[in-house]
Amino acid sequence: MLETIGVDSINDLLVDIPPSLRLEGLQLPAGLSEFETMAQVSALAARNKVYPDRLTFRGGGIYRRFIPAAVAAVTSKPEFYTAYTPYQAEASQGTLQAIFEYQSLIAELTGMDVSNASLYDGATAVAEAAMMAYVHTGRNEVIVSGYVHPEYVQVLRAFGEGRGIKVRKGGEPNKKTAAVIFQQPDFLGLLVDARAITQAAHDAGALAIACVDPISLAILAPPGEYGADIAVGEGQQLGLSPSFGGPHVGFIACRKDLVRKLPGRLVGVAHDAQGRRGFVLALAAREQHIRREKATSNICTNHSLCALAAAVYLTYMGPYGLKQVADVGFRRAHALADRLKTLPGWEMAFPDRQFVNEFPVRVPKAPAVLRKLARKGILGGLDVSRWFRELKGVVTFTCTEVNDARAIDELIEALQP
Amino acid sequence: MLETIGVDSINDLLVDIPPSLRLEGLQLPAGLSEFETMAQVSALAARNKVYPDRLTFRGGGIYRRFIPAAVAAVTSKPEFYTAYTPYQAEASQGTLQAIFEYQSLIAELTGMDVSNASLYDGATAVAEAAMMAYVHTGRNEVIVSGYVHPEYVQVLRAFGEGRGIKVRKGGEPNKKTAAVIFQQPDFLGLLVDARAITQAAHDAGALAIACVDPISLAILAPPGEYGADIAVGEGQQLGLSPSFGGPHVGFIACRKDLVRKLPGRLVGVAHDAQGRRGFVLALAAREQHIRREKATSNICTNHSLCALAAAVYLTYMGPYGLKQVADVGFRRAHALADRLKTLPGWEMAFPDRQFVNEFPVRVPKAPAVLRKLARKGILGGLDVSRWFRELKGVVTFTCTEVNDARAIDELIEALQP
Amino acid sequence: MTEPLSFELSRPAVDPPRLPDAEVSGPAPADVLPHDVLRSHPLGLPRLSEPEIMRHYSRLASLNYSISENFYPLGSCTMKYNPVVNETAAALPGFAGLHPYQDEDSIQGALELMWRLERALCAVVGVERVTLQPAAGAHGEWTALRMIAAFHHSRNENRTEVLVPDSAHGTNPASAALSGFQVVEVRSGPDGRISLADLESKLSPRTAALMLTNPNTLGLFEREILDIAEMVHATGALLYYDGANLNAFMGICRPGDMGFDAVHMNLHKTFTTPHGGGGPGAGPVGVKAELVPFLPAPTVERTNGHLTLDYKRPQSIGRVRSFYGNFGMLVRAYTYILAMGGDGLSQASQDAVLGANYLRKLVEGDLEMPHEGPCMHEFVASAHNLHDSGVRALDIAKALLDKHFYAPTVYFPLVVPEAIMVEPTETESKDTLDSFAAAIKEIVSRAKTDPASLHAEPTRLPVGRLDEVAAARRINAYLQGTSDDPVLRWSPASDGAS
Amino acid sequence: MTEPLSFELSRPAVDPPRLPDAEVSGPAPADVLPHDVLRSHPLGLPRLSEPEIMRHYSRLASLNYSISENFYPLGSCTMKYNPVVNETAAALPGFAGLHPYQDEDSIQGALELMWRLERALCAVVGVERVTLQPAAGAHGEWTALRMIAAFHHSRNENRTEVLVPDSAHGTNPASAALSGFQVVEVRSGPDGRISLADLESKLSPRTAALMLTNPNTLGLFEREILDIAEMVHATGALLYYDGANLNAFMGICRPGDMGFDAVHMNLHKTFTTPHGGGGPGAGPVGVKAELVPFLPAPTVERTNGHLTLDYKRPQSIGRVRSFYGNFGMLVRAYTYILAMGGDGLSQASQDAVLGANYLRKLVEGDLEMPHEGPCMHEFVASAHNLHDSGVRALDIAKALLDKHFYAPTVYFPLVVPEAIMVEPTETESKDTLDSFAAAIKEIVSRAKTDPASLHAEPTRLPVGRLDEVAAARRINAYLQGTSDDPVLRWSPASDGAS
Ligand SMILES: Cc1ncc(COP(=O)(O)O)c(C=O)c1O
Ligand SMILES: Cc1ncc(COP(=O)(O)O)c(C=O)c1O
Repeated sequence: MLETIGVDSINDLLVDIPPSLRLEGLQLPAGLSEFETMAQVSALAARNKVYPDRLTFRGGGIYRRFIPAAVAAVTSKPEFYTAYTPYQAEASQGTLQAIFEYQSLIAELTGMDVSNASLYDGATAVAEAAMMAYVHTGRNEVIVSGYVHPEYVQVLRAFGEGRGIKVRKGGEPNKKTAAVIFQQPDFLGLLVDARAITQAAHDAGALAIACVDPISLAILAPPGEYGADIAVGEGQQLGLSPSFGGPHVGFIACRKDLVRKLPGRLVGVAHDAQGRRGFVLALAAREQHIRREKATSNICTNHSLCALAAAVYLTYMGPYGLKQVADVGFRRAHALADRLKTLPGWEMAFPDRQFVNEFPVRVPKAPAVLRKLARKGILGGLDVSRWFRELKGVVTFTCTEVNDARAIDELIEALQP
Repeated sequence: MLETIGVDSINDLLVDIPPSLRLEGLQLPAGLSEFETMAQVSALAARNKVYPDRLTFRGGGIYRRFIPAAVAAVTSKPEFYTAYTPYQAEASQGTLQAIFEYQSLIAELTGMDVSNASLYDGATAVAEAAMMAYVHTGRNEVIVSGYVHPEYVQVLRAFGEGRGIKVRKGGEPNKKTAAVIFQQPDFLGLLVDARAITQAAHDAGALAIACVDPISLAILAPPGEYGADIAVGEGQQLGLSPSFGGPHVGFIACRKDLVRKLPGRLVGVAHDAQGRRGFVLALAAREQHIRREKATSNICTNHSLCALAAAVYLTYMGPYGLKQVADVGFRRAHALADRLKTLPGWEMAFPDRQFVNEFPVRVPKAPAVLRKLARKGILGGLDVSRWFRELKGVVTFTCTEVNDARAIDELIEALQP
Repeated sequence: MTEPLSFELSRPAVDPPRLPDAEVSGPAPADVLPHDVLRSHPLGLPRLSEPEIMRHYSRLASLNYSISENFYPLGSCTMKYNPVVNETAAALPGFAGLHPYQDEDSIQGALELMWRLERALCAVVGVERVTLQPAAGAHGEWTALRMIAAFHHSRNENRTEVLVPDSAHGTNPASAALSGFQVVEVRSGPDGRISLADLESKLSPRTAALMLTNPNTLGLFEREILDIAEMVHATGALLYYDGANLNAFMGICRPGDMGFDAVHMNLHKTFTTPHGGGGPGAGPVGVKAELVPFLPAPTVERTNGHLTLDYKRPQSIGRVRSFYGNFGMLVRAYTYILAMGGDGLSQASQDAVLGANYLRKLVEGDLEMPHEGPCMHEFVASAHNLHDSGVRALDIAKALLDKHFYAPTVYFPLVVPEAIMVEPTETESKDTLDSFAAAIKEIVSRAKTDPASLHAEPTRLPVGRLDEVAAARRINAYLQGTSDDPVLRWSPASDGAS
Repeated sequence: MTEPLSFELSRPAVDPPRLPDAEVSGPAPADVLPHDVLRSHPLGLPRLSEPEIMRHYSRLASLNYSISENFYPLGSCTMKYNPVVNETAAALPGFAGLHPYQDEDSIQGALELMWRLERALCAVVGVERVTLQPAAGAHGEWTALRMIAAFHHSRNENRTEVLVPDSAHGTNPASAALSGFQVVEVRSGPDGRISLADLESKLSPRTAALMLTNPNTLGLFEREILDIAEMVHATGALLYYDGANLNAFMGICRPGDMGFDAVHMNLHKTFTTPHGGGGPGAGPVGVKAELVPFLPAPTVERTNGHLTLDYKRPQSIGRVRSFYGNFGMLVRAYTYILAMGGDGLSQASQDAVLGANYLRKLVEGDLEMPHEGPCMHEFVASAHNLHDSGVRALDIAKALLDKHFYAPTVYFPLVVPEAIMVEPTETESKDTLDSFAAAIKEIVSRAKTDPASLHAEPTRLPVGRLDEVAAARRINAYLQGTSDDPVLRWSPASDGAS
């Protein structure tokens, strides 16, 4: 090859690099065989403790759920996972149609008009939605109402700072308010009055941004039903393993009139000269590669493969399967709550509030209790006082279809003094 | 659908079944969700103790080897693993070509003219080879020379009984002998004089059947080089996990003039009307579906997918990779032998014999020693006295590229009194 | 697009894969082994990089049809959907990493699975015990016949014949012959069932067994099975069940109740272990009490929850396979049975029968139906009605390939001329059956208007109809020494065998 | 063959999947929740059986091109082979099953991996620390710019402008704008490098940073990088490195040594984490010492072998993503780095440069080369020479698809008319490059003889050229309320959106 190029060595191709910059090589160990590589990586994996699904009662944004084997069987197809963003539509119909189906599924689930192709995670989805509201309303304050996931709020703040968007915790919307952001169920698992919050936002001329748990939407009114303008959320529960927090997928869907402000990819229907249906990247004029500094967002690579997983998951479940999964979590969490509150000194932190499958309990000596559970191989609830000083001793527990009745018994037994 | 058929119920389609035979259902538990199914199956898996690769020094026909991730990436493609035997050649070129490549690789490795498409395992491969010799020579005695895998010999006996073939252990071939069967290296790991055995068989007008370790053939003279007539063996080491003994793959390859007596599938080159090359099942007139009771064997479903794994493995390794793997096992086994024989009371069982990467040691209180290793998480050698009374206290140890130098140190440490 | 062989893609410039070093100071082979023990010919394996290997096999994969992408109505093969969870289960490290010669207390989970699978299979077919050793259906047949031989032998009876219907699968006579029996063929009657008169005339004190599948390979239930069993047993012979067609009646009836003494099952058919392009499968054999002493060793026994491998079986026919059978396939089948449950398996068979009868109805106007229905889980049609057009069953098969359907089994069973044997299975939807029927209709109508176009098919696949006759001629030339091209393997001489 | 949508394949007859029962006596939602909190519209998800789902997605998969099957010379995207072992590593239960809110002592392996990956990335790019939080390149750019803003702010400097070359990727100006900066464009000179004169004129006390990639998007090394760095630093601004092109010079030189203060890396380009059809990726950002205080929290710290998450970072810009980034992608990248080692990474870059120059040489007779070589890991050609034939870069792209090659990046960078940006990567063989060059040659020669045929391509794919303009018109109609067909999603109204 060097001969064809007409040079003697690779160095002749590197002539533009100032000699003072040239290295002798990298300060890294020499390469390993695949066997040795896996041995090292496996040794690291073995230094983590993974709790069994059924004995995991901790949520806080990442949940253990049954993942059908079909999901990995699809996402592990090299044709999907080793393709690039579908720039050449005709050679990328597999990815494009899968995203189109994902968009349709998310729109259906949230009751909104249009979903985008995916965002990085729930946190950046909240931030992007706030950005949309900022641009749409021309106002630069967003209100975070109630217990929204603290890390989402942190990301929102970081995003907001760049654009000069103020993030206010609580309070009534007013004419400076671009949007009111709330989480349903909230970070503690409690239901908020989504209708009232939405109404109040609209009354102030602000948008209502609902951050929702996708599985709960098989039970709860979706944002579209109570008039929210933008629905966002974290899609991890839709067929993705916890994986220490990522990669998962942020979803965002909105009303028709906000579509031009949506961040990221959008796939739409198109046809060829013979009238055959196909799918293409659509409304690209919103995006960075066309609009550059005027784009709605800077996002380029997003989370397609995770969106594919979510699409397979939702298609596997279908309407009745998703309802079943949501119902089972609901029933089990309520049964668990009933038993936990009978433990000496334990009480529901917000006894008047409703919940779906995660709920806050006030626990005497919470850190010690959780350590004790860990020793018994149980990943107990999440101590939320870490983020909220006012919630000292409050621990949220979650149940899904993976926590069978015996697992609940085991938890209760392990908690006996 | 019932309406189209013109019946009222499924029962109307079952009218030919005598009513006395009809069941109310099966005496089996009701079905489970995929999640519960996996929970139960995983619980069973968890009741097995799996020793780490590196601390497994037991062989005896099943070996721990490095399996490139590429192997499973290929064999887990549904296009391969959910296809049937390639009856319709034009729609099965993937499988057919892969088998053709496998046949070519095995022929190359063994130095024989032609390999078949696969057999069930090493044991049935030995038995099928004996059957070929019986038909070819018209003689009904086979000699098993030296330490051939005892389970292979058992299977050979069971096969032989049907056809009236006598299996003799040891002794000189004579004019009743259809074949002399030997294993190289033998069951204990020792090298036999393959040339001399082959010569003696030929001198008596018998065939020489060599049962070989495929990886050793990167080092050792292959059967084709010393004139064996049929080469057989177990292909587990070519990219297949131990899996409690199966499924793996038996290979069989032979000289040109025996090809018509080969059992099982054979793939050959063919062309279409446009001259394009393709692959088809060939010489089917040997097989049961054409020849019925006159077939060379009854085999139908064989071990295609395992043959595919072996093909990917051998292609991944290439000539130098396979040599490297064989060399590493050789060096480590010799280093281990040198250290084991210095342990008090330990000695090489056959100090004058050569070996490749498995070798027999005489071990004081062998069962107790092996139990002690097991307690320390090490799968020590194989106590072969279970099969051979004369080998009381003899344990075979094996090393491959998975047993790194530190693992060998750990073994030696664990053996200190 | 066809794909070059790996040997043709090989490039000397490719580096070998990175592999561990010896790390120890042991000698190299050439240091200690005598020269004549060492390989002298260079090892001619291809040299490809990992990316090239993956692309090569990806392209090969794309040349296949499979149940994961295509309707695969291969009669007698039960190509039903293979649930992906089976694969997840078999890959669990607790199974995949298990050495067969570990101590018993470290393999309790594996033995328990085998024991439970054995119990479940006993319940499905109605037998006393099951051996899980045989690796495939044919292997199971042979194993069962060896047991039957041992049984007669133990009673000092010299029975040398095995009766096999003319509609039987080729493995049946082959297995019988391999087991040392003479094969005597029994004819089918005009209704597609075994002729009782012919059976009567063939039964004798020499008869060791009758091998039968039910429903038979025509997809028809042997209505007189109870009479047949009585006749066979009356002569002192045993009745053997070829379980390839078990998918027809799980939960509906059981071979054991019909009088069968030995039964093989194809886990790769009825119990959804994947076919792998021609295996591996698993062919367990179930037996009634009288055959239990002859089961291959070891069996799995369970006492007080502790599982053991029992090698002490003095009357055993011995061992039919190394280790304990195709354990990985046993895991898959057990996973399937757990997920389906008794209810699911019964439903599966009912749906299989429903689908077959539905499809039969849809195509009965297009193809000849040599036997009256209803059928069970499959049916055999005939292209004999197209004889005048010159269109044969093979042409229909190839034309179906062009329509993205795999072809039914053709020319089997041998008792039906131009046989087209269709087994849709329960995992196909009505839509799929409808579109398959529509394809048949189109092809049959084309047989009448444009038969030549059918002889030319397939045209949409990577290769057209391959000339097996010419291939056989070239193989002959090689075997007879008149050509250097081995045809059955790549060789540099044949320049890519092209 | 196109494939119906899952919604169109939906059948009401399909049973829902078997799922666990509640097993406990907790109340149902409707028992306790007020009516208006409950969903009232039925959930319109499709209903397919598992076999149907698997077939559907198998068929969709077969409509894609991917690096696993096709040469994918997408400039700027570094579509190199993704080793399968990466996937095995990320799927290890010890990683995949880990909850992000477990106690620190139960996640030491994960933190250790992150720590080691950070050290390795520091070594490759020459920086002090790296944050692994950003989920992609653009996210990393924005994260870095937030840090740069915080840096200037901490020094009480009010710097409002970010300079971006006209050849920059669209994410650069977008990220700058999102971070609150004004974007000022810097022009490229005739040699394809940034114009120092123009840079000089744009630099000012308002300048917060210059964003640069090197080699730039034309594949050319910015020869005067040391001067540029000096100029930028002299005004008090910082230098930002867009690491999309890092594959050009691992082990050859380092952005840190060139004077870059912040660097993002695309693990999904340089470090072989798969692209997933558009993500997930990972966009870690490395910084020099002066920016370390501003890194997102938490960072991973290691003391005496014990690893902790450090949240106490008072000057931190905060958090840019939930949890700790795309951990699964970090596992893959770390696995790759371990396997390659320092030697392997250096070799990779050298091979990438070699391949790009070789391919450039092969096609330089067919396409215009707007800039002189040598190039680094990619090159930008132009189809401008075909202008008279009416053939455009897009036509060449589509014609390549018909030849089973994915197309290069076209119309980027914007500074080259009819740009065709080719990045072959080091994992392609010479044979592949040769056949790609032959394809280009054939297409270009056809441009001269039969340009119309090129406008009609692709013709061998499941669909022909799709009309994006008409699609946009239909979307507009929907958004403006003059049509009910949402175009951007399936709806029953649009009857399958067909
Ligand atoms: C009726 C019948 N019997 C026996 C067999 C043999 O089974 P196997 O291929 O598993 O050996 C088959 C399979 O093709 C069959 O269809
Ligand atoms: C030069 C350049 N910069 C930045 C990016 C953005 O990276 P990402 O897509 O990961 O956000 C890309 C990727 O397309 C690129 O090519």
